Amino acid sequence: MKNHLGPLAFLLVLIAFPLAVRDPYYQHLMILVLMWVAIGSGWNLIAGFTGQVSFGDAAFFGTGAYTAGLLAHKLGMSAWWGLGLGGIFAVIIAFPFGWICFRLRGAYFALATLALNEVMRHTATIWESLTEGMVGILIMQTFVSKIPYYYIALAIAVVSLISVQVVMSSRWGYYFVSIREDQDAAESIGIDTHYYKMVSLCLAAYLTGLAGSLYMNYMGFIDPTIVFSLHDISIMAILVGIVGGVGTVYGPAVGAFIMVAVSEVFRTGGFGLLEKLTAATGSPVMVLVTKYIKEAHVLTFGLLVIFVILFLPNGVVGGWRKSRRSH
Amino acid sequence: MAYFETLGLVKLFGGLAAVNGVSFDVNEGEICGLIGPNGSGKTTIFNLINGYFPLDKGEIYFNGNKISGLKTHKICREGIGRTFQIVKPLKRMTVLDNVLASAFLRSHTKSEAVELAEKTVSFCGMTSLKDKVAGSLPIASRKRLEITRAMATKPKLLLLDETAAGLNPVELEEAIALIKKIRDSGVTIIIVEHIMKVIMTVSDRVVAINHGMVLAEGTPEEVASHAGVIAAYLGEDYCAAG
Amino acid sequence: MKRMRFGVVLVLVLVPAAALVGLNPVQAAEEPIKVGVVLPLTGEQAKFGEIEKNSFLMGVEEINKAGGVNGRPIKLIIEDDMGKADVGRSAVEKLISRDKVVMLTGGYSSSVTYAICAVAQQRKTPFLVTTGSADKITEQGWEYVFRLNPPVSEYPKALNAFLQEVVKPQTVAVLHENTLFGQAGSQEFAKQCEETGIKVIVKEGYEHGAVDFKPLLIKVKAAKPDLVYMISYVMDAALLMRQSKELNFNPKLFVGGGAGFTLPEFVKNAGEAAELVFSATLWTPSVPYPGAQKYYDDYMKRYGSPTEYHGAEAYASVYVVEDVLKRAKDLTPASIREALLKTDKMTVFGPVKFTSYDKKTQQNSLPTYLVQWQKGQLETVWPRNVATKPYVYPVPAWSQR
Amino acid sequence: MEVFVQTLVAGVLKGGLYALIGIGMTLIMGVMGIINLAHGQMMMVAMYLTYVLFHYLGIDPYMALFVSMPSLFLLGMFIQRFLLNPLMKVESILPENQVLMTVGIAMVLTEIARFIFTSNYLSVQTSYSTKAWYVGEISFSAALCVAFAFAALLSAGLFGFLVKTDLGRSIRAVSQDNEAAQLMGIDSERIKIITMGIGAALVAAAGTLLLPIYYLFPDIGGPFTRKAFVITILGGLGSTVGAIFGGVTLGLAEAFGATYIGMDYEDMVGLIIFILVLLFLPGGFKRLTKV
Repeated sequence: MKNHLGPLAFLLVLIAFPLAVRDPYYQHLMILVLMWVAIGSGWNLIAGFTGQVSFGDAAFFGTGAYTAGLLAHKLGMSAWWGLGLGGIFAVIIAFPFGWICFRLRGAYFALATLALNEVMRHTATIWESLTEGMVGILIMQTFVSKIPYYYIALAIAVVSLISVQVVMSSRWGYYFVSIREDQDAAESIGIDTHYYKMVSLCLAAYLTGLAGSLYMNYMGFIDPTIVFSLHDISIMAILVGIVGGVGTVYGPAVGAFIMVAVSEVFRTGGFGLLEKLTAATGSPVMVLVTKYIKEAHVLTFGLLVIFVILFLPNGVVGGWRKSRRSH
Repeated sequence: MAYFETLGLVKLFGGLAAVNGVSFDVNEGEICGLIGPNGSGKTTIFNLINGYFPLDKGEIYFNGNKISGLKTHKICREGIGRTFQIVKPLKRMTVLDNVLASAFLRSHTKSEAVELAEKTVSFCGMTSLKDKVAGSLPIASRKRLEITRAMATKPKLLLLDETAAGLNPVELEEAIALIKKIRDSGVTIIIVEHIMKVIMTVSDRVVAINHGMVLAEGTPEEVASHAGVIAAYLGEDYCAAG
Repeated sequence: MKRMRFGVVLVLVLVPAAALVGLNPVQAAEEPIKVGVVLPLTGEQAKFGEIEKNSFLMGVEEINKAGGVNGRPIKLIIEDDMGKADVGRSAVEKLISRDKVVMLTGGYSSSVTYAICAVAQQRKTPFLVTTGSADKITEQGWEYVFRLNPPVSEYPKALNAFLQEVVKPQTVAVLHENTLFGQAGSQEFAKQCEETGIKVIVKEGYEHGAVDFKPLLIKVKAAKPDLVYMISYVMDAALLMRQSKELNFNPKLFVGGGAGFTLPEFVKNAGEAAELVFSATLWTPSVPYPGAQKYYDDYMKRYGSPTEYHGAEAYASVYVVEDVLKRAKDLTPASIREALLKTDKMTVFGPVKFTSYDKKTQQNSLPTYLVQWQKGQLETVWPRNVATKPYVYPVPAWSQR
Repeated sequence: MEVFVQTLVAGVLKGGLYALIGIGMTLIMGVMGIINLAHGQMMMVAMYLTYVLFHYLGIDPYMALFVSMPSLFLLGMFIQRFLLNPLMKVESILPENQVLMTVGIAMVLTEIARFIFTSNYLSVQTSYSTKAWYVGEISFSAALCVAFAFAALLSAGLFGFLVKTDLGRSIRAVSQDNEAAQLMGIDSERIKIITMGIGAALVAAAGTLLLPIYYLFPDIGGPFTRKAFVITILGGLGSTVGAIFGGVTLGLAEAFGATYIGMDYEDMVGLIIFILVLLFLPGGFKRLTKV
């Protein structure tokens, strides 16, 4: 129980956050962070814990988003139903895919997920009669205030973390990690590796699909290039997982915060802090630095990614075993 | 029908027969040694029994059931555990977690599994190492971990693949003791081993393999004095000269 | 290792915290009026974002040199949306909350524009949409959203008149890029064709950036359409024309449906294959609006590369912003909105006036033109009253051009 | 019939270009066992080099090969030496760390290009950019024919290099069994550095040959990276001849898909073939031809 005190305290802080910080800008950033916690947890489950690296999380994310969007657009239902169904539809995509593709190992599986990502994006683009193609799906947002979205996102993030925590301390968790560590050994001790990889993938797809539905509801507009984006969703999910900590329960939470917050810090030049400093000091070096960071924030960010992979290969939060010392 | 029985196992690799019509029986409760020179197909036979490779021909029966054609994990569920010649520890997990992962197979709840794992760890004499990370263990402990992990699946038949290779004399004695202890607990064992001392001391019966075929079968003494076996190990010339 | 992690955490906590604490806006006497601009400056749409950014900066510099808004300069705060809706939303939240801009403009891709619109409406901050062209954006009844450019469905207006009066084609092939612009535009065009009795025999999309259009063109050629209508951006457009010429494909006419066919880069890349190609367009430097050509020349001089209609939209936007801020009785959202509603301003992009029609509200409406490449020059050929040259039709086969 | 033949020609010629893009990747994936997601971006760097040489120094793209290939060779070596090799020494849970590193490299290369050249479309117009040869009604694009010939030449050369020279044999040894090769005294780190260099130089050739008939902007790399790994999987890892087969197969599949199904489906056809090959022909065409 002692282990849970820290997270509980942190949860209380998060619950109080929108009441303390009224600025919608920061609330918006936190909603994104919480959404990425769910996606990152999903990725971490299949890749970090089970060792089956996925480059195609966007396939599930997009399915969740489109489920919510199409429910509203085609059936006139509330897009909030998507929160219930988005994850399920993502699983419906994940299931046959995993069934067929889990005979592939390592990088080959990763490539297959990448292909799934692209196939889904093309399908959503071409199938105009269903998805409206690139015209996209537009729904009216339910709330003006960000606070309801914040709490829904928080609930999803907490559910993700708790389910990962629960799964990982159960039989499934041990099986997942065994598969990651050595698939042959896992088979030889009676683990149906194909089946448990499927379980892991479907759980991951569910969480990712859930996040996708949240995105649709919160942003109100989607098109195939946004939600099936290889770069902005799939790779971002991997970065969240890796930066935070591969195979750790709270890693994706840290990763999500870093990826969203740091990229925003770079994008805005430290929320405008750099410009203030430049104006205050008037030093030409600062002018140069500010100009560089403002114009090349993606470059800076890319350098950060390289740095993290080189020097923190298992992310900011350490490896699985460390968090299991308490046993 | 014997407790464990293989009938005409054949495995081809790219047209070459690695195992070519191997049939042998193992009786309940005995230790059966599998010997043969390098490349004679012993490990391949294990991989066939264990379902790691699909059989090209032949059948395997265990405890009255046909197990050939089943998936590896099903075969384990049937009660056949194995160790690997090249050890495959779950590196980033502790010794106890390694064992726990396999103890789940015969447990309904986690607490049951933990209990079984602790019991197995202490049975195999690894209690002092149980919180060590598997990747950090020396080779002898890794080999022992292989056995411990296999034992946690409560096997009726255990396949040991070169568990004694690379051990020093003290560790060797410990390993032999452990194997005997496992046999005494009621587990049937098939053991592949290079070190003759181990085979001769623990085996009740020995099957000699060469070129993927059974060369001789019998008590350790019978097989050791079999002309063909000596020839296979030491070369035709030695045999002719002798 | 542990110390490193601590360091990382420290940085992560301190930077946002410092940002939160230290940044209250400083009040000054001749304080500039802040206007937020959201554009894609990185990512795949960055090319257009850059053109718009440059045009915005050029425009605002001219305005401020001429005295700004009643003596106060305009300060544009340009934010990068990276082409992502969620980042666009972050950007606009920041502009409103932290920078306290009085109004917003910009918005390139429809997805980002939509995200900005939703926030602008919620936070009651007037937003002048520069580019985002999805029809739905002005169909939501948002009172704080105004759009300068026409919606995508209205682009082929001039072409229709030309087809009915002059060409009278029986069959048409429609090729389009799989983007919002391509898909929505081709649907609208196909619908209009069906209504006027022109048969659409091929309608096909392609992924932007294809290397080889020959398989598509071979098929279209075999179908023998009278007219080929293509919604493509500049480099795809050039490749399409080049490869049509290579395949000796001779329909009665080729018409481009996007801005792609009117750019200097198009004629440079397509070479002879550009000759006598028509295009429907909203804007070229030769449109009959005051300052259009001058804007084009100034841009070329200043940035060394050609601008196009997105740039003109941006340049026009900043002048509309100036006009609106001058007329607004104060800088509250309500007054700015009032002023926007009463806008009637001639810009390089055409007359700007926000009206409501069909389902749309606060939408600017602009005439469209038909242009044709003649001897390497882009000539406006339709409507007749503004034509700089008569159109060349029928178009001779490639071998005789 | 004309439609069929012209589609065939278009597919094969485009396939040649694809092969050129794929050869470098097949070598890198074969030897290093990693998916190089910066492959297209390296091609982009070569294209910018070619552009600069043409635009400022008036050097013909075909001559620019002599600059772009060595330059990218150095860039590839640099990346391997300082960014990828160090990763092999750090203990990490997922071997895919290297793949992620290439994602980071791709980001950095793209943004550096944007920083220097902005996002404008750039192109190189040569006399042969629009040239085509005709056989009856069927057209053959000159630049694509050259690219095809070059692809065949390079892959034959590379094949010879891998089979005949000591260095080539070492590369093959590392690709077959890294640990065994190290035991035999091969400095596998050095081999990997060289292999990455060669892979980069090969994709540089593709970029330089593509530029006259295509165009250039910083984000051009992504789609070509994806094509490259499809080709590699089709052809089989590490197989130069396989890359030609893979490239031509992809070219043909795309062309026939575009003509007979729809240009919408061009990419989809390639991806579906890719998944089918992954599943039913692991090892790609290499396994059928045994080359």
